[in-house]
Amino acid sequence: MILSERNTLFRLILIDKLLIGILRAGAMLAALVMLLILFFLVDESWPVLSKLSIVRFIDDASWHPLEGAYNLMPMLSGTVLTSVGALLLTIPLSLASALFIVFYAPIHLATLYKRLIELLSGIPSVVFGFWGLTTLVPLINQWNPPGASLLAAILVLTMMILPTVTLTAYTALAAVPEELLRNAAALGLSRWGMIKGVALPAAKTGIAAGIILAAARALGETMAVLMVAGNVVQYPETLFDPVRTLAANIALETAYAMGDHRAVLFVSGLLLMLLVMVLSGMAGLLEKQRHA
Amino acid sequence: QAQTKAATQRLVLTGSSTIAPLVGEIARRFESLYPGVRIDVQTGGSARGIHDVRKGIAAIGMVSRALKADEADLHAFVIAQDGVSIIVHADNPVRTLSREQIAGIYTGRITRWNVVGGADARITVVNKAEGRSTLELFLDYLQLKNSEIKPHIIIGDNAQGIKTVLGNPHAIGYVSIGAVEFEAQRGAPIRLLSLDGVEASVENVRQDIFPLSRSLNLVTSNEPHGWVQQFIEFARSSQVHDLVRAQYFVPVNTD
Amino acid sequence: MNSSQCTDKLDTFTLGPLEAGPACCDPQPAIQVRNLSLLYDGKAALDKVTLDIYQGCITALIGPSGCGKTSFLSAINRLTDLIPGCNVTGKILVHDQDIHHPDTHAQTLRRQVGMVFQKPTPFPLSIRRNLSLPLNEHGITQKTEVASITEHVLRDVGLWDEVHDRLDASALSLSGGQQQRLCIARALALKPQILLMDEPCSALDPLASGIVEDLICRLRGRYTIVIVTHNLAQARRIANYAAFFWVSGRAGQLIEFGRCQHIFESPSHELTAAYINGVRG
Amino acid sequence: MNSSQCTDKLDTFTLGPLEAGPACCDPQPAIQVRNLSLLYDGKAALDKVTLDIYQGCITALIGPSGCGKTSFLSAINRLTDLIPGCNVTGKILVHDQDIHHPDTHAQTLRRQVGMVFQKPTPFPLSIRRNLSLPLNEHGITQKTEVASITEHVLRDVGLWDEVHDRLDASALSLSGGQQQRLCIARALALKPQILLMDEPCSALDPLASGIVEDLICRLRGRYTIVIVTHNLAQARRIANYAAFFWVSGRAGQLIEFGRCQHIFESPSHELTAAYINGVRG
Amino acid sequence: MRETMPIHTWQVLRDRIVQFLIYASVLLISAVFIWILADLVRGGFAHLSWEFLTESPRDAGRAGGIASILVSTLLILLVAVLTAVPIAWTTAILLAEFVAVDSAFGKAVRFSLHVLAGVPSIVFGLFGNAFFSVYLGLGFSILSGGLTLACMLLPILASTAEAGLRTVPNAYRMSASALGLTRTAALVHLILPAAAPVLAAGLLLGIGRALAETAALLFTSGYVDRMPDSLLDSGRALALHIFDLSMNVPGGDMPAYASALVLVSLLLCINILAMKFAHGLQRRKIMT
Ligand SMILES: Nc1ncnc2c1ncn2[C@@H]1O[C@H](COP(=O)(O)OP(=O)(O)OP(=O)(O)O)[C@@H](O)[C@H]1O
Ligand SMILES: Nc1ncnc2c1ncn2[C@@H]1O[C@H](COP(=O)(O)OP(=O)(O)OP(=O)(O)O)[C@@H](O)[C@H]1O
Ligand SMILES: [Mg+2]
Ligand SMILES: [Mg+2]
Repeated sequence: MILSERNTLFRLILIDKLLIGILRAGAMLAALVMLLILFFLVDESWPVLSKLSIVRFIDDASWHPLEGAYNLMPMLSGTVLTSVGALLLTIPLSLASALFIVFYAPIHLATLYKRLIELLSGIPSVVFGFWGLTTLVPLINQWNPPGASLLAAILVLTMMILPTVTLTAYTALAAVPEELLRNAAALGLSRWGMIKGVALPAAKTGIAAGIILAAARALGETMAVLMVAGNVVQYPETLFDPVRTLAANIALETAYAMGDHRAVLFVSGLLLMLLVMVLSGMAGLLEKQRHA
Repeated sequence: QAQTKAATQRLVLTGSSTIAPLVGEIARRFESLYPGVRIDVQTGGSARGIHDVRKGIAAIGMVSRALKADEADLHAFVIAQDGVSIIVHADNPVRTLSREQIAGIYTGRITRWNVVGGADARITVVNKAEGRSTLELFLDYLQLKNSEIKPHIIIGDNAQGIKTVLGNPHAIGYVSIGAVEFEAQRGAPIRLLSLDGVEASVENVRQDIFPLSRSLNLVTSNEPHGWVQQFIEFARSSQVHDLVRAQYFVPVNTD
Repeated sequence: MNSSQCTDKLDTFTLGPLEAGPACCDPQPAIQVRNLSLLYDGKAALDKVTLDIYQGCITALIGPSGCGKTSFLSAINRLTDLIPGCNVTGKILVHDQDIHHPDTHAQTLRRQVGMVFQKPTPFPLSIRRNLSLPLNEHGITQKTEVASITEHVLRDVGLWDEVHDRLDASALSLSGGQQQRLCIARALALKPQILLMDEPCSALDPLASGIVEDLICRLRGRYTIVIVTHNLAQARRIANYAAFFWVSGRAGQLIEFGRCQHIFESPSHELTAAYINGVRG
Repeated sequence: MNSSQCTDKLDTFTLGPLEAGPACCDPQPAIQVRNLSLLYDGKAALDKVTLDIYQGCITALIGPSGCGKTSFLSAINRLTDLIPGCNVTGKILVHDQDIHHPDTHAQTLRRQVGMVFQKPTPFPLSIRRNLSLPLNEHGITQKTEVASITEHVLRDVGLWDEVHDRLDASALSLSGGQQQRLCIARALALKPQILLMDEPCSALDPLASGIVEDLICRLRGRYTIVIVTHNLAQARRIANYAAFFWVSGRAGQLIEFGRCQHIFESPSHELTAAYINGVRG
Repeated sequence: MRETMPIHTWQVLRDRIVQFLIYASVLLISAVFIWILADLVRGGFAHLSWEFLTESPRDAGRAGGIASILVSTLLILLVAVLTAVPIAWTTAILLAEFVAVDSAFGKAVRFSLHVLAGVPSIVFGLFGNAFFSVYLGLGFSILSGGLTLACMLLPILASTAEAGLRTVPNAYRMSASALGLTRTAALVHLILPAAAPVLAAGLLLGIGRALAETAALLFTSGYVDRMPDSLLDSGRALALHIFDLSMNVPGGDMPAYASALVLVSLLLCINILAMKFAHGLQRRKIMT
């Protein structure tokens, strides 16, 4: 009884099968890229990884690849310090911005300010780096030379990740159900009481995910930091000391590196990727928690 | 088909950032003489040039130093001479520094300009990043290892060194004399210091009395032939001496 | 009402004694609504509603979807302030005080007029924090006092036995009916005199709905309750008074108001009759 | 049923002649449901439902929210296949054919069993395209044929006069009631024998709701209709048979099935009686 | 009633203080960013001219314009987008429409995209150099740069597209299925058109990212600032040009400012377009 009067069924099923085949191929390719990247990073760093013990990257005197000193720790610390510093500055400022857009600003001002932040999120890192180089570094130099320093890197990074954190925090806050806020208001809560008691707790996983995302971005940021950080391989003692980050190191030396030097740079690339992967893994977990 | 076209008509040069601007100009003139040939000049440092030539990524490498013993497998062709010297900002009253003073500054024993007769300000030491031949030459001159140097800023190319010193009146750096004269000619407030009592100038490099000088080479992995040979010959010929001089290098005489 | 008096009352303010509230022999208006009109972005949603809500009674608002029942409730505790483009005209007196008078603070008004919404919306916090947050905000920060109020209101809504051993669990882990009772408890914790309820049972399953309905019945007498419901049978079961709204033209209007029996058994307006009998709406 | 036969029938398949369908003297089961259980992620939503739906009749499914009415409908045309984690056991025969038999293709089954959802869901395309898209997909691509079917089904749902001059306008520009009728037309265009309707009127205003209700009445006889409704008065007005579902324990169960009068006037189960009289639910 | 329940003054005070802090932060941020933008405009506008856009750079970029740079940038972008879009979108469709959330294959693909999204761009640069330039022998060329960027765009495009597809109401899929439509038909006729604005917005977002990218191109597309003849030529991207001018060219600040201004204006246009698309979607959502 269940029959189609025209035999379209076969065609229909074939089309679906074909489509799924194509889609699967595409997805396969996408997944492959990841493996390819991992393979090439490991392959290129293999010459040193197989030869040197891991301890060398922690224990060597310093980073002088041409003299066989491969300590990555000063650069790792530079990377972490710049990122943490930038986050410490960014988090309060971004939260304030997001709260301003969602709860404080009148609607026109809110859209205007949000546009500004969106515009900033699109500004390329070289432009921030360029601005830092021509404006910020000379300013700091007058205050406490040489200017190109941890502080400059932190400030430039802050400007770069601030839009990211602000926009994700905004999204998380805007996604807080209207009903929750209406309930809070109906209980006679003041604006800040509502924000602190209800909105922020409800949005916290989203905000945290945004912060982690920004942290990943800060760790991997290259050009802007390269331009303003001074790039001296050392553990900085003050905010005004120059530092070199892992990413900046790669950008600075890869073009000139060969042999073991090049391989060590790939090792630092691997290290960087591992660092960022851990972070984005954390973000993924948070995301899952939020949807659960 | 694009591959073969590229292989026959495209020359890739990589290597020293000191030579790259000069070769870029030479290449432009060469291209205008021989339409159909394209010459891509990529910078990356002398070591890079050697590496790429060996790997076949580049047809010609640019090396701003003499070849080392373990590089005897390559063929080198000098196209110009250059010197490297110390630079400071034009506002800096210091005119000359001894070898020891320079070593003192670069190893962090001397940290203020007034020690060497300058203003009362902290010295900002500008060093080059690992892998640059200018760095090797400089270290060689001071008899230092790179790990002994205590820099405040690390830069990549010559121009970046000049730029850094321009932006910081208390900085000290070292770059190719050619590059500095080129910039100074354009009015950049920058000064070369003399070394060992010899004034840093193109003229002194030509006369081979400047202590920190080097030859600028084009290198190939095989005996050059075809377009590669033509280009190298062109780069060494008197046809480009004006270009070499314009970049404040010293031309070689092949004639 | 001051705090010590409240604590006195709280002792009798539990599942048992509340069962029967005082009788409403001589109804006193707790809320007087006069000529209330309400516009969203210039479009009228309510048109000149005049109505008295009597103290200690349950008043049911009935009518088809979109006739402005929710809007009416929101106007009473000035939640309409939060909606951009919403414009309220007319006069509302809550216990003889004009709610739009400049001296009346929205926050104090809302403390006095509690509200419960259709969808149970506990805050995504622990059960305990759900109750203590509004208390803290209103200056009740002493730990023992907060704890005693928490226990009392949870007992009142019949939730104490179910949750007292997991007060620090997330409120979202409760079932729908429990969540709604928690929301009612939260509103009660502030000791309001008036309780507005916007379809408090409609998002619940029949069982939970029955429990919440029983709870509402038990609150009669102590609180002035205004409840919106689509369930006519429910309105009939629990309300003393009923107000019937209808959209005529573009805006919602009050068609008929009266004692529950009258509205359901002998409505004076034919629209009411049609609606009650399920012919329309 | 072959195509020529269909086109024949289409001529009489308009507003007028449809008014009265054939009488159901000797009910024949169109759908036989046997021991149907349905689980979402391992949690039962329907428990062992056994039921016959009679050909040409309107069967109303009633019961409180969450008792599994929608799930029951989805199982009949295997829309449950689309829900990950949904597991159906038991047997469903549509016109004596097991719908879970490997030879039965979901697409042909769904062509035969049309469905209308609670929320009107016209595709965001033109009115014409809304109707022609499924036709084209089922191999009916000839322009004149598509046009004639379009006109006929639009006439059937009483929409032709309202929209025939703007068939290329977006379907989203129609009012809610018109959209719902368009959705019904879209389902009819594929000439199904069975029509499943999930609260087709509940998202509409009273006026539109009345029109759609009339339309459903006019389809009786030609189609086997299963309709879910929360409006008991509506069920009473239009259905021949009624099935009452209730959640007992965790899962929904069929409590009572019978002719509409019986269910509404002399229910044999006390739960049914309680529900019908509005005491519970 | 005010006597019985006083508004606590500390509560009002606290609200005031918080509000002040928030406004102060916003003011600070706006001021700094307006400072940057003003600097860019002031520094770049004088140097900007028609010639600047239509001439190729001379004298290491100090003189001349950025025509060849713009062409290279465009070509790199084209390669990247044309490669990334088909792969990313098919992946997104598969993930959003055809794979159960918990299937192993879906999980694997999603995971790899997630990891890819976290890879720093300099690492893409390393990979691109090792794989495209050296291993595949494409050298420093627009092609290797574009392909490297394509890898970088993949996760961005895929995740925005997946999110976009998920915003399409499930009702469409249900109704389409209930009408016996194939999933292909539902996809082609209903879901993709409905998701088109988000897809477009995601695409623009990706283009914006690619346009701003520097680190990944450093070792792949190279530094050559001449007009490219073929995809195998090296070509300097605009962002890289700014980097080079500001870092390596004494006296290059003016053209750097002007180039930065051009780049920012381009990105601004793209952002506005993307917002327009996203906004159009919002309106549609309200309509349905
Ligand atoms: N925030 C708002 N902005 C604009 N219009 C609104 C808003 N809220 C409600 N309306 C409109 O005002 C009218 C009355 O809405 P209201 O929610 O008060 O009705 P209701 O009687 O509560 O309906 P329901 O029974 O569906 O809850 C409706 O036409 C509605 O569309
Ligand atoms: N996709 C789903 N995943 C998990 N559980 C579901 C899903 N759909 C429905 N349920 C659950 O199955 C049960 C029956 O749902 P169903 O939608 O069939 O009820 P209903 O009778 O149609 O209710 P209503 O009258 O509210 O439409 C409910 O408890 C519901 O929560
Ligand atoms: Mg309402
Ligand atoms: Mg349902």
